[in-house]
Amino acid sequence: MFNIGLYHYIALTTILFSIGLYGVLSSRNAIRLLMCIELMLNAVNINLVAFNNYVNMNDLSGQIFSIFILTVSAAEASVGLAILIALYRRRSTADMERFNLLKW
Amino acid sequence: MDHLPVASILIILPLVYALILPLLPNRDKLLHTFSGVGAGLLFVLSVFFWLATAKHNIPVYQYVPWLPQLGINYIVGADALSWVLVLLTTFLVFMSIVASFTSINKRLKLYYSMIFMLTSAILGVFMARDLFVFFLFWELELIPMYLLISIWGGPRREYAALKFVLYTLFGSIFMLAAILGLYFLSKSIFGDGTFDFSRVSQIPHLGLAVGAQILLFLGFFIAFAIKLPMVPFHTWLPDAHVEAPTPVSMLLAGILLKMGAYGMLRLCFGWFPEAAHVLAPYLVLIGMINIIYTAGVAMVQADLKKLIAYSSVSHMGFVLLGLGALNAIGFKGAVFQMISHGLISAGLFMIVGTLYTRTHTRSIAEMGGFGKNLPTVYFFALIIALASLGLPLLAGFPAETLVFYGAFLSHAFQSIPWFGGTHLMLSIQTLTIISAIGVILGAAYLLWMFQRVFMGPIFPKWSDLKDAVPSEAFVLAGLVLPIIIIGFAPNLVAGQFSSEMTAMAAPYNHIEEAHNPVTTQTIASIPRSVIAHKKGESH
Amino acid sequence: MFDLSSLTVMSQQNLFYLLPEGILTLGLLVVLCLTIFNPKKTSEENYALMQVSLITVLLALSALAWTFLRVPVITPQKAAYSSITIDMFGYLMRMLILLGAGVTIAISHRFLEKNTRIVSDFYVLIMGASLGGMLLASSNDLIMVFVALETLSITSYILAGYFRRTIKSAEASLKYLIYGGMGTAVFLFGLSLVYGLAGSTNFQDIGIALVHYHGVVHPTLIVIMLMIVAALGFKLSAAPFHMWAPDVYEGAPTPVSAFLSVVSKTAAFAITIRMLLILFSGFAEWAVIWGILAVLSMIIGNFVALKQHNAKRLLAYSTVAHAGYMLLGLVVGTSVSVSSLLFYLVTYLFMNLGAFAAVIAFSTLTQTDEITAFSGLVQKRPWLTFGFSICLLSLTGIPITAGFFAKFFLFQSVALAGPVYIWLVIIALLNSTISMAYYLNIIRLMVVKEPSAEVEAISDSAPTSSALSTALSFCVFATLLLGIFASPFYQFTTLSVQQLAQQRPMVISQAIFQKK
Amino acid sequence: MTELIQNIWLIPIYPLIAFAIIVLGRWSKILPQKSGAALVVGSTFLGLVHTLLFLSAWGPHYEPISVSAPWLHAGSLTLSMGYYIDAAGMLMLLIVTSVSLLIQIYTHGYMYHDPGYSRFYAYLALFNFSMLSLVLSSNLFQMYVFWEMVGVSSYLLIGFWFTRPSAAAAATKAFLMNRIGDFGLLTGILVLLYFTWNWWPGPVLSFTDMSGAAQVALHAAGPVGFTIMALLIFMGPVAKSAQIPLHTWLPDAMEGPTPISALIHAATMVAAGVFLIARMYPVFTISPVAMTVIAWVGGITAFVAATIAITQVDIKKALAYSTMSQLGYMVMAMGIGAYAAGLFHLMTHAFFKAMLFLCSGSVIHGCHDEQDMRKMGGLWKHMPITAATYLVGTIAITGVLPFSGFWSKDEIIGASISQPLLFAIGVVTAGLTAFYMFRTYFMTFHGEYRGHSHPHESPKVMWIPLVALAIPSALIGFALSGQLGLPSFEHFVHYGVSLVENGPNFAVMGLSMSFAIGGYVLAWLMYGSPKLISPERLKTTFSPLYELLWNKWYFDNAYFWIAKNVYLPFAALSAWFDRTIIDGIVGLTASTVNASGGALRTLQNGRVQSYLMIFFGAILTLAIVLMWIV
Amino acid sequence: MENLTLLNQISFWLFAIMMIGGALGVVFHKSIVYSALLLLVTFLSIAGLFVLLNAPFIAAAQILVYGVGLTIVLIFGIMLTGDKPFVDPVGQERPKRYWLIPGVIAFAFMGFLLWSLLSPNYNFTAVNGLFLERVQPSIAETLPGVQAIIADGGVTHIGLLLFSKYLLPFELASVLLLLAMIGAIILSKRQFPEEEAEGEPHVSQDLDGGAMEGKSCCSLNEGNGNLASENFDSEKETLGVH
Repeated sequence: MFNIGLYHYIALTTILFSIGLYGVLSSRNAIRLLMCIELMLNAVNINLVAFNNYVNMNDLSGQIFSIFILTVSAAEASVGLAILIALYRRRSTADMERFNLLKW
Repeated sequence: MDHLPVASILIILPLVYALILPLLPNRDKLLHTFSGVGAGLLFVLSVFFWLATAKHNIPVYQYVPWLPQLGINYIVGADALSWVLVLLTTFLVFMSIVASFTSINKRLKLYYSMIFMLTSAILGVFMARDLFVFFLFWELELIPMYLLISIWGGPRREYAALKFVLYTLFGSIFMLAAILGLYFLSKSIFGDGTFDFSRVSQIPHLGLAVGAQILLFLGFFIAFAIKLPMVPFHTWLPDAHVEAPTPVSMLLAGILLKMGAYGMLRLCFGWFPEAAHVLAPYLVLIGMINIIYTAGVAMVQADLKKLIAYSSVSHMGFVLLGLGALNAIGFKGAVFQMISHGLISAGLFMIVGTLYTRTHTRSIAEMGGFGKNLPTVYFFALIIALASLGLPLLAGFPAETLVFYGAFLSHAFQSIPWFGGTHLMLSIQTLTIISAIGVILGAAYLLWMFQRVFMGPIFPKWSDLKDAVPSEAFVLAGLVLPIIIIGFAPNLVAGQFSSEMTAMAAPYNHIEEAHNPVTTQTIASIPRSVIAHKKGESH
Repeated sequence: MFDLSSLTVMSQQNLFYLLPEGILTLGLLVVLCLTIFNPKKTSEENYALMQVSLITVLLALSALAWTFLRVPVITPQKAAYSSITIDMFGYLMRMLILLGAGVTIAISHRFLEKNTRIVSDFYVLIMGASLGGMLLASSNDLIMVFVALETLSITSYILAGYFRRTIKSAEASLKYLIYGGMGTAVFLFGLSLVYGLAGSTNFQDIGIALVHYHGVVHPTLIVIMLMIVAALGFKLSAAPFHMWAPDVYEGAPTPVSAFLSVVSKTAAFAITIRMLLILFSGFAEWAVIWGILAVLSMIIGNFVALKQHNAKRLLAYSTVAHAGYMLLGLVVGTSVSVSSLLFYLVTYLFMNLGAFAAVIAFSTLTQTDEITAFSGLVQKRPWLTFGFSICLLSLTGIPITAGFFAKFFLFQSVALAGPVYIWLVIIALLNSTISMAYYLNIIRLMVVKEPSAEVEAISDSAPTSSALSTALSFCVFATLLLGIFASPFYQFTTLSVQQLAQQRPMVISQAIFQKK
Repeated sequence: MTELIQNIWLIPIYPLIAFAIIVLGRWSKILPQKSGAALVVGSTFLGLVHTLLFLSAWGPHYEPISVSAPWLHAGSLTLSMGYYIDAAGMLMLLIVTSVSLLIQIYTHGYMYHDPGYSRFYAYLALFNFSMLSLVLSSNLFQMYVFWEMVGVSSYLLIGFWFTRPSAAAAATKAFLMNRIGDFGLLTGILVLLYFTWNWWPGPVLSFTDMSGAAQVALHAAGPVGFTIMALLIFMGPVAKSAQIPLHTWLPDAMEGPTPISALIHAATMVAAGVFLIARMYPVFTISPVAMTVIAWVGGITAFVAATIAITQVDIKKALAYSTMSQLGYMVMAMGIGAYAAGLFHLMTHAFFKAMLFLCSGSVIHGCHDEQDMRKMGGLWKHMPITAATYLVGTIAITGVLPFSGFWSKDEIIGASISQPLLFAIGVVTAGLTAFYMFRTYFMTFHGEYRGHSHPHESPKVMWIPLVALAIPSALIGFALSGQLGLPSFEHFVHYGVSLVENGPNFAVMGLSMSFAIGGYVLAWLMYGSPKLISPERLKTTFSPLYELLWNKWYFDNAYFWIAKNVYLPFAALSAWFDRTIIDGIVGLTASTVNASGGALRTLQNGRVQSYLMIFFGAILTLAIVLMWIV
Repeated sequence: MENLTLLNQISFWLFAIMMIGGALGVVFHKSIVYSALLLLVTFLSIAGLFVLLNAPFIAAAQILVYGVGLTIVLIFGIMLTGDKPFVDPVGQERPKRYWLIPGVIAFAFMGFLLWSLLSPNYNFTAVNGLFLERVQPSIAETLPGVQAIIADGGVTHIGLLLFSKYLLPFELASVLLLLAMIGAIILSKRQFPEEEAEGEPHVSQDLDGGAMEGKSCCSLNEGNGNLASENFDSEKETLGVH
């Protein structure tokens, strides 16, 4: 149809980001929530790589940025799961509705 | 003598006492004597310094740069007006500490260190010559006062203490806004922002618009009005007084109210003459309300201390009246009222305190007929009550006279501009006359209280009361003596700051000349015969 | 085909400045190995490990001082391929972060002894987090910002959940992780858009690129700024983005709350100031957003704190409120206001750490931090009460404490920017009056009230850890003396702000700064 | 020696020194119990001697001397104090020193057994100090100062037996009533000063320049303003001399010990009002309206007081109303311009009224504190001297020929010829005076003794002053009437060109004397030995009139009503307003802050996802706000 | 040449649709396991996109790190925490699922972003065009040896940049991963029973009066989490203070 430009990617990342956002805000299961956070981070990755590709071909800082995002988000996901397991051992549930002990 | 930083010594000395106290062993007798002697020394020292400097008119001024980048420096000094209030402060602190020998018995270390911290804060306020230092000491006196009321106070003490602190703090917001406004103006006019009194006071004369002057005037005025207290902001005073222990309420009534009045005189009226001239009608109107309204409220009070608290609110209304008169007489009357009210209200609270330590009740209904078996207390109470009525030959009278004469002879305003361009046809003369009615109402509630408490048959319950203890008698005598001396020879005190007052009233002189009813040519038109008649009058 | 000499370019020039970070990493690893090789975890070893980590931090501090004195920074230089800048501002911030980390380690030891068996890993994480914070404070590259921010955040999530046995700590860390993850995601989206506009991740290049968009009303820029402000707001716990703070502060172990309230906030302020002055100095909307945030956090911080009955939660809201006061300096943006902001940050560090140290000391004695439990403490622990009261008074801004001076200088510089800003000052003052109510309430309880059951239960013999009491008295003396002897610190902050100003993209006219 | 006599201001200082000695001495228990009398009597005697020496040294033509020194300086206002002595001043000085000397001697006997003996003498000394200073004051301000001092000493003395609630209430009432008068005087002074602000050649408000000042004030203020000022100043004497609107304190003042009633509420203090009018005559004479008002106030007071005195049963209250009536005469005299006659009556009245009070004192002393005349009677036999002196006094006051009352009172009535209505009131009141005076005489001294204690003659120290006072009250009127070739009273005391041709006008005097005798006959018929007309029957026939008089023309009830239903409710309302409205607003702000805190707190509901919703919601709202603003 | 671009377009739309579908599946699918698998699908399609954006190394890394590593970790997580849909304790009505508000917020967020980034008069190219010609060589490129290597845009360039220009972030990332590992171990390691026996020094002070369900609810549904039930002493619930 027409040439794939930068705006396709930006549109794509925004949609993905919003889906991730919706997932985070509405999911009951903590694991699903972590997944949606990963989705959002991936959206940012696409964004960066797209910008790198279309805006500044000869300096791959965008891609390097996305590499760092890759590694760090993986670390974060694993820590997230560790925390979730620790919480699960205490509360034996992963339901986000139940994690409202600290309030007011 | 001039090389000695007199002002800083007087400010720092009480702090030193406050720091030494926690280290002393915890024996009550020792703590009492230490603080008593300390306060006495402070008073003697201040008198000595005053004599050494004021008499040889050595200026007391100290300039220490503190934070040059922001134009903040520690400037402290004392002119005649500050000296009078400093002496009043040290004297009342000495009296209240001697008074607390009998009325305070728990946690003395904390108590006395708080009192000394309070003293240094108040001395700091009176001797500050830099807005930053003034604001710093102004805020510093909050915490000691809070602790003094909330630990040794009466049943509802915490509510009263918190109310006192929040009220004053609320007021100091507007003061800080005004200070920063001045700082901003000084930045644009002098190039570098400054807080120094001498330079900041020049700003209004360098063509500051009257609107800005009024705004700054009001900024300062709200903080001082709360402290004065002025009527709409006065509800903290009765609570604070009723709950505070006797020596603390002596200090509160004796000195703290004067900080508001001193600030008004020096800052508001000293620096913003045009704004003062514009706002004078409203001040005098509120001053009059202050006197009449609180006199009415005091009439029906059941609690003795609350009655006296309202009476001091009513007396401070005279200060407003005096200041609103915008002439040297009014200013001097206001300062005189500060001093005499300081002594009188401290005396009144001392009387209430001595009664309270004996009867442990403050409601007037339960009291009666103390005159019989408390003769010394009766005698002192009589003199102090009469002084607070404004009886001649006692301290209250010269103050009230100067305020009335000053206000009546002033031409500050003939009518009060009210909303929508209408004018309230209340000239300063009519307002003074209405305030003079306050003198009658004041006499009414005070004498009625005196009659119910001291006169009449002795209640069986109180038949075994003992008369005043030497320390109480010493305090009462200490307060009554200056009241009588000032009453008999007011010029002794008034003379000290008269030049100061005329200087302060200088910017308002143009009001006097502008419209003076009896100009010289009217005298010339009086038929010669009458004047001649005067000569050969009673042959 | 690829001569390695080019790579060496980076080594000798920049390593010198990164000495403190290096020492910290080294210390980190040393403590880690020591913990691995002593499974017995007796209290003496734990104490020894604490001392090791404390020594590392002190070494890092001395290294910082040594590098500063050895090569005085007259003009800001770039290091490590300009991914970090070395300037007075960086030195000040790194010093604050190290100080915060050191005090946290000191005050946390006995607390951890009592509550968990794995003690030494705590110090490793603290050192890791402060390493991230230090690099964040001096970073000059988007990637560097991201990675440093993530080290700081991820270690904080773990620290928050350190007492994994207790539900509160686990829940706090989960909440912190999720909220933080979202914050990072938004931040990254914003950074990617910035990268999209500027084509480079280096601050200087981005600054120059963004110059073109000055004055242009541009939704993309608004989106970018909103996202970055949201993320930084989260890190600073500024008002609408502060929801995580009370829960995490209450749930996390108190030393962690202290660490979060001081180190992560200082690092966040550092990066915010850098971004303000280098990237977005020309944009008016930036000041408007921060203004709204400042007012909101002051109001929410003070109003909600009135109703709190848990000491840590109250301190959380107080940090929100203080973030609001500090942001005022940012909103005005003149060099005087930013330097007063930095001075406020210094005093804030001491008073906050002092307050948290006191809460820790109290909870080690009584196992609770309900405010009502504090009543009557003066009878049992007069010095603790005195210290805590001084810190609380300083948080309110009562004279002769540093808090008063800091607030006065800040409001003075804010008012200097123009009469319209005086309204901001009045709002701030109204809020600090309200803050008086709840701070004084604690002092009232401690000094005036009769001892509560918990206080009664404190046995006079109960030992307070020497490290904690030294740290507490250090903070209290600092709070008392910092105000009076403020001018050396003030010179330091003014110099650092001037150096920051030099790094702004040259093209922008000095518009913003003649308001100074 | 001569300049010692010259500085006449020493006279008030002697009692002040006595006061100080007694107070300090008694407090420190050095002074012996009953030494109060010696000190005070000595000081007053010294004052009397000093006055006489000064009078003799004052020289033939009695030039007024005025000396003053600055007392309080402020801005352009300098208030000063000093002494000013002229004929009227010398007259008052003589009266005060002589009468108070005798009364103080009498008090020694009367108060001997009272525990507050030395306190009483201290108050007496204080009173003497303030009264003498008032008389000698050189300017209106100084007079105002001692005006209030005198008010306070009367407060102290009325409330001497403060354990009795009625005495305490009477003292407060007296002081407040005087305070209202002082308020009027103060306002008057202020208005005067306002209009003559920088005209005063010498010290401000000094009496020497008063006439010039009056002219200037009239010129500046215009007739209406000037009259208001004069009436304001007149408010002072109205309160002090117990004229109509502010008179109810005098009868209650009888709660005080009898010597006080004699000294203060008969001879000296109440006369101060008239003295002030005399001093401020140049101001009053200028405005005719003021003069008529003064005259009429005097006249009405004389008449009303006389009518009330008829119904009184307490001997002291009767005498109090008679004092009020005689004061009304003096004020009327001043009002119609009879300056000399007013002062002449003041002098004669001082002597015989003091004596009458002292007689009533010895009667009460004799009947062991019994004051109700219905329980007395036939005391002639037990107290011959008191009865005799009382008779002399009664005759003097009614104005029968040889005695002093005739000359002074009838001279006033004579002078009031020019205003017929006042003349009528004067004459009728003279009749009434005779009636109620002889009524009291007959009820106490004639008939048989109705009380149940056994009265006895009072000791020597009490009846000597009685006799000493009886002589002047009998002869002084005649001596100074100008008939005996001695220089008449006018020769000494007159005000400039006397407006009314004075000198006894015998026709008028004869008429008023006949009225007096009529009143005597009526009293003799009702209360004397024949008892032909029974008072009870009269009471029933004229019951509404009797009720009116018995309730003292309802003044007291009116004042009490005003206090209770006007002032106290206002005070209660303002107290309520203060407590609920102003405090309410403060409390309201505090609770709103708290409530909003609570509301914001519930925002924190513990769910991370709702936090994040707020997070992104905030971003969106900020975006909208920014798009809208920028 | 044009079939190459055609291939590009087709594969772009293919990957895009797979990605969006996968993302929606992750969010809306009832069972957690399926959503994990769909996540894998999304990751792979993103890797494909990377290839299209000529970033082969990133695509490979994506597949490795996310596709393999993360998905497996998530599956572990699911296994540990039970994949049955949540059963609410008896008596407590199911809290309604929040879907309206998040939906509105997410949709508004997307709308705003799309409008601002893509709308014609504000689009990127208009802005970007302004900028394109300015491209400045970053410092790394100026280094002599580097010029040659950039040409092939491949992995060596990334490696070079990684170890020259971004060495510090790299080192810091390594420290970060180390710390994350320590943290994960601390938090989730199951202490051996005997160590557990002497247990944590229990800090049994129930903190806030506010949280009603602190104590009661946990003991209530202790039963249903069968998979990971430890031999904790459930009754000594430690709310713990810190």
